[in-house]
Formats: sequence, structure tokens, C-alpha cells
Amino acid sequence: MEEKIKSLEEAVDLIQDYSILALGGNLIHRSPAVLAMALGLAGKKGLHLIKTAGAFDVDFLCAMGSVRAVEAGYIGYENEFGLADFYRKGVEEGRIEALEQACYTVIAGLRAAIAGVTFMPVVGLEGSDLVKARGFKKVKDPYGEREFYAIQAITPDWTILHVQKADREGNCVINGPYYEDPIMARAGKKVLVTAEEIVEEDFSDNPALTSIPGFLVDAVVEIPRGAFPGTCAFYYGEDGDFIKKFKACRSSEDIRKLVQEREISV
Amino acid sequence: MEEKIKSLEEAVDLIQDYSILALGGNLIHRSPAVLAMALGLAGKKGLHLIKTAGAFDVDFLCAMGSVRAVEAGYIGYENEFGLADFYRKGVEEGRIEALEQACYTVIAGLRAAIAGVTFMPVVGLEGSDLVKARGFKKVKDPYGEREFYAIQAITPDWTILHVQKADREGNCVINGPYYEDPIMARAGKKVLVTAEEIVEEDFSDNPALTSIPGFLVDAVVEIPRGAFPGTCAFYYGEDGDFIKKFKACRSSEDIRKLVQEREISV
Amino acid sequence: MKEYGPAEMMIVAIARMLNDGERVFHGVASPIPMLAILVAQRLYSPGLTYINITGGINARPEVLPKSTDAPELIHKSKVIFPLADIFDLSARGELDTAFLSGAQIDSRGNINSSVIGDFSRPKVRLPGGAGSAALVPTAKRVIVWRAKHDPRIFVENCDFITARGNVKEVVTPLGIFEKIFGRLELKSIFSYSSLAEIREKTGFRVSEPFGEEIGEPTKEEMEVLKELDPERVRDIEF
Amino acid sequence: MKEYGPAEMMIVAIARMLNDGERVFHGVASPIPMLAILVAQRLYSPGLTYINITGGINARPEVLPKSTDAPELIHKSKVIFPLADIFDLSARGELDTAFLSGAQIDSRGNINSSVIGDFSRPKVRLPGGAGSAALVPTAKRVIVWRAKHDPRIFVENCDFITARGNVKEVVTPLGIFEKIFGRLELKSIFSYSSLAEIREKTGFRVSEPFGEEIGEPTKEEMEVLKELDPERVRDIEF
Repeated sequence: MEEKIKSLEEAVDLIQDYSILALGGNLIHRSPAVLAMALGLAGKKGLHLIKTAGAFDVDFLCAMGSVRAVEAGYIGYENEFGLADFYRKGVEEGRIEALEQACYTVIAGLRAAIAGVTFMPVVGLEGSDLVKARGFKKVKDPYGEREFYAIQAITPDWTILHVQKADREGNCVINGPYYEDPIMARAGKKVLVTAEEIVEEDFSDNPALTSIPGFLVDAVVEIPRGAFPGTCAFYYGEDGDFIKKFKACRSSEDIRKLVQEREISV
Repeated sequence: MEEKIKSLEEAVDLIQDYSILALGGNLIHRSPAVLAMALGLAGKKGLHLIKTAGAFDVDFLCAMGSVRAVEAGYIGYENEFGLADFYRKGVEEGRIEALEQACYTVIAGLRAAIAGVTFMPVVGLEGSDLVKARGFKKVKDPYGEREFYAIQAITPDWTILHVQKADREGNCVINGPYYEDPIMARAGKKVLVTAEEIVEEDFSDNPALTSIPGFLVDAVVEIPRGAFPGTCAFYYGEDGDFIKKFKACRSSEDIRKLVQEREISV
Repeated sequence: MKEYGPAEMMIVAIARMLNDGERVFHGVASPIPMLAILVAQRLYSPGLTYINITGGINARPEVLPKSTDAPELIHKSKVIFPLADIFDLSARGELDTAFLSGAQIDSRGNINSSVIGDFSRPKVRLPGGAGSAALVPTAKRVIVWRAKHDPRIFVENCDFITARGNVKEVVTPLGIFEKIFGRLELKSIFSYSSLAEIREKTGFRVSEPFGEEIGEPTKEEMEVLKELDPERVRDIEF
Repeated sequence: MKEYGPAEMMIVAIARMLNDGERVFHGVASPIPMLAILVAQRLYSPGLTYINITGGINARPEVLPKSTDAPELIHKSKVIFPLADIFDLSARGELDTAFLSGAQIDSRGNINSSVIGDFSRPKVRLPGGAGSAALVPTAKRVIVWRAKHDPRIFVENCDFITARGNVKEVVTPLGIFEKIFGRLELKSIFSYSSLAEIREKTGFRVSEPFGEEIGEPTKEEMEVLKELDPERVRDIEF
């Protein structure tokens, strides 16, 4: 079996400019934030990001000029930390395309990719201006008269997840909420996992706890505190101070300096 | 909260003649066989059964004249016990309609029901005579030129599952393979669970092990050996002798006698 | 008794609107609905099914997080029911109440969480509607809440309609609107506010309230709130 | 060395056809493919991903069940990957090899597992194609096997085509066919059979085999088989 365990540098090299990347986790929770930081600091360009609800990971890549489009339901930090200003500014200045979806239609698009079809019919969206803005088309039930919005398949080149535990084969155990990670793992052409711990444990003792099947995973990187500055359930909470300092940065140089000061290995 | 725990008699009374029933498990494994026997012995009529791959449960209901249609990918006992003769005879004599699906299209139909849409596009079926025989229609991607077969939603009136453990709220832990049970539980208008054990355990200690969400479950019946004569992982294996004797029965009276002899409480 | 403010008033007003046995969902950035649901379960609707975006079902968080998508919100849940399943539940008509909010809320109960200005090159890019475009048309009842009440939020027409549909009530720090014949009509004014204040702070026509006044938070409600939320996470929306 | 029969020959012939690194699936009623995959993993393709209908991934059953859908087939699996996921995997083009069988197999590699006679009022109602109508057109390669070889099974045209598609090889107790330009052509004859026997027992035209003879099971293969299947579950198909 080929070696799936990679260093952070090797993992960063796997991701090509202009790729479509699905990022796991949700908001500041168990998102692959350190890997996202590493991509931004490595100067990746033209990334198309897929997320249901994103915060620091997306905003950081926007801040570093790595993003051409964001396809998501929500990008922001909720009440405590406010708007995702780098994302927002990028969109307002026309550098980043905001391909807003409803979170459900991100899921529907991923489900279409999983099932190898090019679209998925969904209930919902009626009356939303997103229909016109995003060009969502309808599809008619060939057996009846009902029409549904059709959501085009979303196929990430890479799905990038952060999990608590992975084994050498890429099997992953997620503690706490899964968010959309299992769906993203199935939809991605390739899957990169960062893990708090790569363990020697035999997951076959309780295979029902394995959230991500190893045979779908291409690369595994051990990154303790890999969801920093976000949370990782049962491991650590968020670092609000860091998020605030990041949000106060005025240039990519400020950001590089902040990362260095905090001695984050990216 | 209303009481979900029912006796077997109460559960049988819940199921109306001419209902559409999805039966969990697969072949002789963890299927709700005792509940199926009870329905057959109670003289239920006109049932439309949904299953990916079925064996004793479906065959028993066919033997008792309870079935009008079977919508499934496979009905048989595999190599050891051979064909499902009661089902087969019923179809050959025109008493039972064999609505053959591919197992995947049963799943697709259930998925459509889960998502509230009336059809699901699928890849596959190309070149199969099932297309004509079942009247499967195509649907075109409104964004492109590709066509897919559209599978109509399958909405069971009741999904009936057998599990190892349930709590009073209907949360279920399945040990071993899940088969299509979690999908069927979501697709059914109502859900009836039979369980080896109703436990006082607090499943919140490890919610990732709960396969069926209790809030979707309407009724729970404790039936130890409820998958008899089939298997229930980590609890018991099949009773091949009983299956052979059942298959040798020549009338519903023979079957009633066999069940009485074995002192099965149905 | 002036130990309560708009946060407490909104929470208890919403808690009293929920019914026993119903399935109620909140998503991200929703401390007030989170608390309202927890208060309702404790005092009025013990059989309510509390569903949140983490996949928690009837979670009993030990410590309330500021982020309503945080892992604390599956604590004591007996199953994980991920967001994809929750959307499906709503799409097939089995979700009773969903809580959503918006940057703008208009006279017809439409919400905008997307943009001010042109969609593709907006003046202000807002976070996005999260699940609202899918949930507002499919949940049986949508309760919209917003912890600020001013005329730039409560507008005659949204700049962009992110979601439209089954909005029934809109709860603000000043009172409650209900959608009647397609328009938001003032139902109740909270005791510390007035029709004049609401008219002043609302960008669309407001008639006399058609419903009864909502009683102030009771001692019992305040005690439960204090117990559930000693750190006053609820204030974060204000 | 005549310690082997058709079961062993079929199993090792199939085992040698599998490649390292590929994803291989079997469904119900498939003892021969189950054993062939396990032998292949042991001897030739340790990096093969063994997927079975129970959701087991690289399962290592302690005791081989007679039913190839039995819970024993997730033993030692590190994850559960249910059938719905397996079908999706094939539908999106990521399943390398699927094993399927049929009551009839015709000259074009089509399979019938549905009916003899009219579909709605058949002379014989067969069990049904299980996953075949979905998998045969979508798996990259389909290997069909059948433990009996007679002219009622190997027919010019199936009465009903349950599944058609990417059938590449057909393995019988007597030899191996390969689909070439849309027709099954005899590739290899097992040492204990003959062209004459195969022609006699096949309902369509059979040409001289175009491939090499398949070597008899080796001592090593027989030992692994004995170890994996001491109870001779493999005989159940015959």
C-alpha cells in the first residue's frame, strides 16, 4: 500500500492553483484551518472554495489573495467576531466571486457528485432571488407535473478535512458533530485529511465510529491543533484573541508577522 | 412524551391492510421477521413490501397471502436455501406483483422520499429490460445534455426495522451491518422498531453509535430473537432447520402449525 | 421588576410561542432562539424536539457557547442528526419551526442576508442566508428574530430577497409582528416600548397592534434563564 | 494432483484476474467471488480494497458464512460503508470490479436474473438482479461467474436482459470467456475440460480459445484456500 502520511509541506504541494477545494468543519469548528493557513502563506492562487458555513479558513485564504470564488451558504464569524471582512472586501472589490448557495444546495450539489449525476432536484428556494442571481434552473418530474430546482453537481478536486484521529490508512474518527465532512469526503476527487493524531489504534474494534473511510483518503497529515484558531471538540476551544488580531491585520505582511509571532508551524 | 413502547399485538394493530411497508435488514439478516410473521398470522392483506434484498420475511408474508406487491432488487435465500418459493409462486400465479427494482433504485426511490422530491436521477440501468418492464423514464439535466433515469419516490407508510437495542424514546443502536435501515427510517411516514432489548442505557455517552434517531420512531416493541429464524449480529445465527421446514410447508395451516410447534410468540 | 431587558423579553416571548411535541430548529448565530428553545423545554414544552445545526437532538449543553454551531450543542444528545438530514426533514414537510434572521426584514416578511446593492458586485456583501433559502419555504412555520430594531433593518422592500416563504412571526426587541395576508402586522408591543417607538424605528407602515400585550418575564422564567445562561451569552446579539 | 475441483479452479482463476490496488465488490449469493477476493488479497494483491454488500471494507471474516450478506463479513473492517455508498461509488466511476451472476448469461454477456417468460406474468419468477442493473453499466469491469455450465444457462439471447454493460469476463466451471467486440469468446479451457465439452454445454457458438491455458491451482493457493475455507463453503454454489 502506498504511504498516505505526508508532511504539511508535501500536502501543500499536492494542492494546485485554481483547484476546487471543499473545506470540512463548520464556521470556526473543526475546520482545516492550519492547512488553509499553509495554503495561503504558500501563495496559492485562484482557489474555488466550497463550504456550507465558513469563517476563519475561508477568510484567511481571502486575506492572502488565494481565492477566486467562494461557494457557500454563509461566510462569517457569527455574533462574537462579526463579518468575514477579507472575504467581504474581496467580493465588494470584485476580486472574489461570491457564489452564494443555500447550505442545503451545497449539500445537494455534493450529493449529485457523489451519485455521479450532474444535478440534484431539491425542494426549497421558491421565492428566493438567489434563483435568478445564481441561474438555478428547474427540472420537471418526468412522471408528473411537479417541478423542482435542479442544483448542479459540485465536485471538489480536493476535499480537505480536519479530524481528531486518523490511522495510517486514512480512516478517520470524528468526535462530536460531523458537519458535512462525510459528504464532502465522498464527493471529492481526492481527499486530504489533517488529524490531531495519527494513531496505531485498530478502528475495527468499533467500525461504526469511523466517519471517513480510509480507502477514499489520499493523504493524511498529523497537525496537532490543526483547527487553530478554531475549536476541535474534546481537544480545545477557540483562540478568540488570535481571531481578533487576524481580523485587525491590514496587509498580508501583517498576517505573516502574526503567524510568526504565534509560532504556528505552517 | 407519549409512550412509544407497544406490545406485539398493539404493533400489529398499527399496520393497516394495503399499507406500503419497508422492511429493514437484508436477506435473513436482522430483518423484522417475527413482526412479519405476526402480520401474516394476523391475516393482514394487500401489503406492498419494499426491500433491497429480502428472504424469509417477504416469503412468509407471501405464503400467508398478505402481499399484493413486492418492490425489491432480490427476493431469495441465496445458495443454501434456494428460491423464495411462496413469493415466486404468488408472482407466477398472478396474485403478487413483482415490481423488480435494482437495489440501487430502491435506495434512490427512498432517497427521493427523504428529500421530499418525487424522483431521483440515477446513473445505471442502461441496457436493462427493467427500463421497459417497469416504465422507468429519463430526465434531462436542465443545464446540459446528459440524461439520467428518474426513479420515482418510494414512501413507505411504515418502515419496520429490527435492531439490537432501543431506548424508550426509540433511539436505536444497530450492531454490525446497517443495511438500508437508516435510509428506510428516514423515508417512512411512520417507523416501527422491534428490538432485542429495550434498554435504560443513556445513548448520549456515544451518540455516534445511534443508528436510528428516536424522534423519527413511532413505536418500539421488545422482541427477543425478533429476527428469528434469521440472524441478529452478536446475538444469534440463523435457524436453518426452521427455514427448511417453513419452505416445506404446503399450506398456511402447515405454517401455523409449525409456528405453534416452535412456540414462537407471535 | 426591571431586572429584565430586551434579551430576556425576546427569549421568553419566543419560548411561549413554541408548542409541545413540535420539532424546532436553529442554525448559526442564534443565541436567542437557542435560549428560547431551552426555556420552552424546561417550562412549557417538555416534549418539544430541539434540533440544532450541529446534529444535536434534545441536547443539554453544560455551558452555553457563543457560537451556536459549537460542539457543546450536541452534549447529551442521544444521536447525531447532521445538517443534511435536517434539511431533508424540512424539505419533506416534517420540520415544524425553524428560526432564521436577516440583515433586512421587509414588510412582507422576506429576509435579506445576501447583499446590499448588485448581487455580483455588491455595495455590501453580507454573510449569506445559510439555510434560509431552503428552510423558509419548507419549514411549516418560520420565526424570524432580530435583536436590533431600526428602519434600515425593517424596510418596506428588501434589496435582495434571500428567502421568502413560511415566515409567521417576527420578534424584535420592541415587539412581535405576525404575517397576515402577506404583510407583517404588529401583534404585540413589549411593555417597555410603545407604538410610537416602533413606528419610528420601522421602515414600513405599522398599524395598531392587533394582539394582546405579552406579559413580562415571570420569576420562574428569569430563574431558568439565569440557570441556563449564567454567563449571559444572550447579550451577544445586542 | 487431483485434489482440486471446479470450485478451487474457478476461485484461483478469478483470484489471478484481480489487480493490486483495485476496488473489488461482491454482493449476495457470492461465495466464489468472496473466496477469490480473499485469496487474491493473501497472495497477489495485498493492496486490493475488498468491498462487500454488508459494508465491510477489507473485512477478515473469522468464519466464512454461507450467506455472503452475513454480518461476519464486516469482521475486522475498520469502517462501515453501506450498500448505498457502494452503489454511489460505482455510479461515479470509482468501482473497479464488481462480481455478478445470472440465471441466464447470453452470447453478448448480458445477464438475466429476473424472469423466464413474460415479465408481468412469468413462467418462472427468478430472484431478481439485486444490484446488477445498476452495477453492470457503471463498474469499470464486471466479472460474471456461474458455478454451473449448461446450455439453458449459457444461451444465445437472454429471455430478459436484467443487466447489460461492462461485463469483461465470464468464469464457469469449465473455462473463461471474454467479451470481445460485444460477444463472449472462449479464452481459456480448464485442464480437466475440453473444447468439445464446452461446445456441448454452451448454447451459443464457441470458437477455439484465443488465450493461454490457466495453470492448475498451486500448492500455495490450495493451502490458502484450505486455511480460509476449512468448512468448504465454496461447494455451496455447486
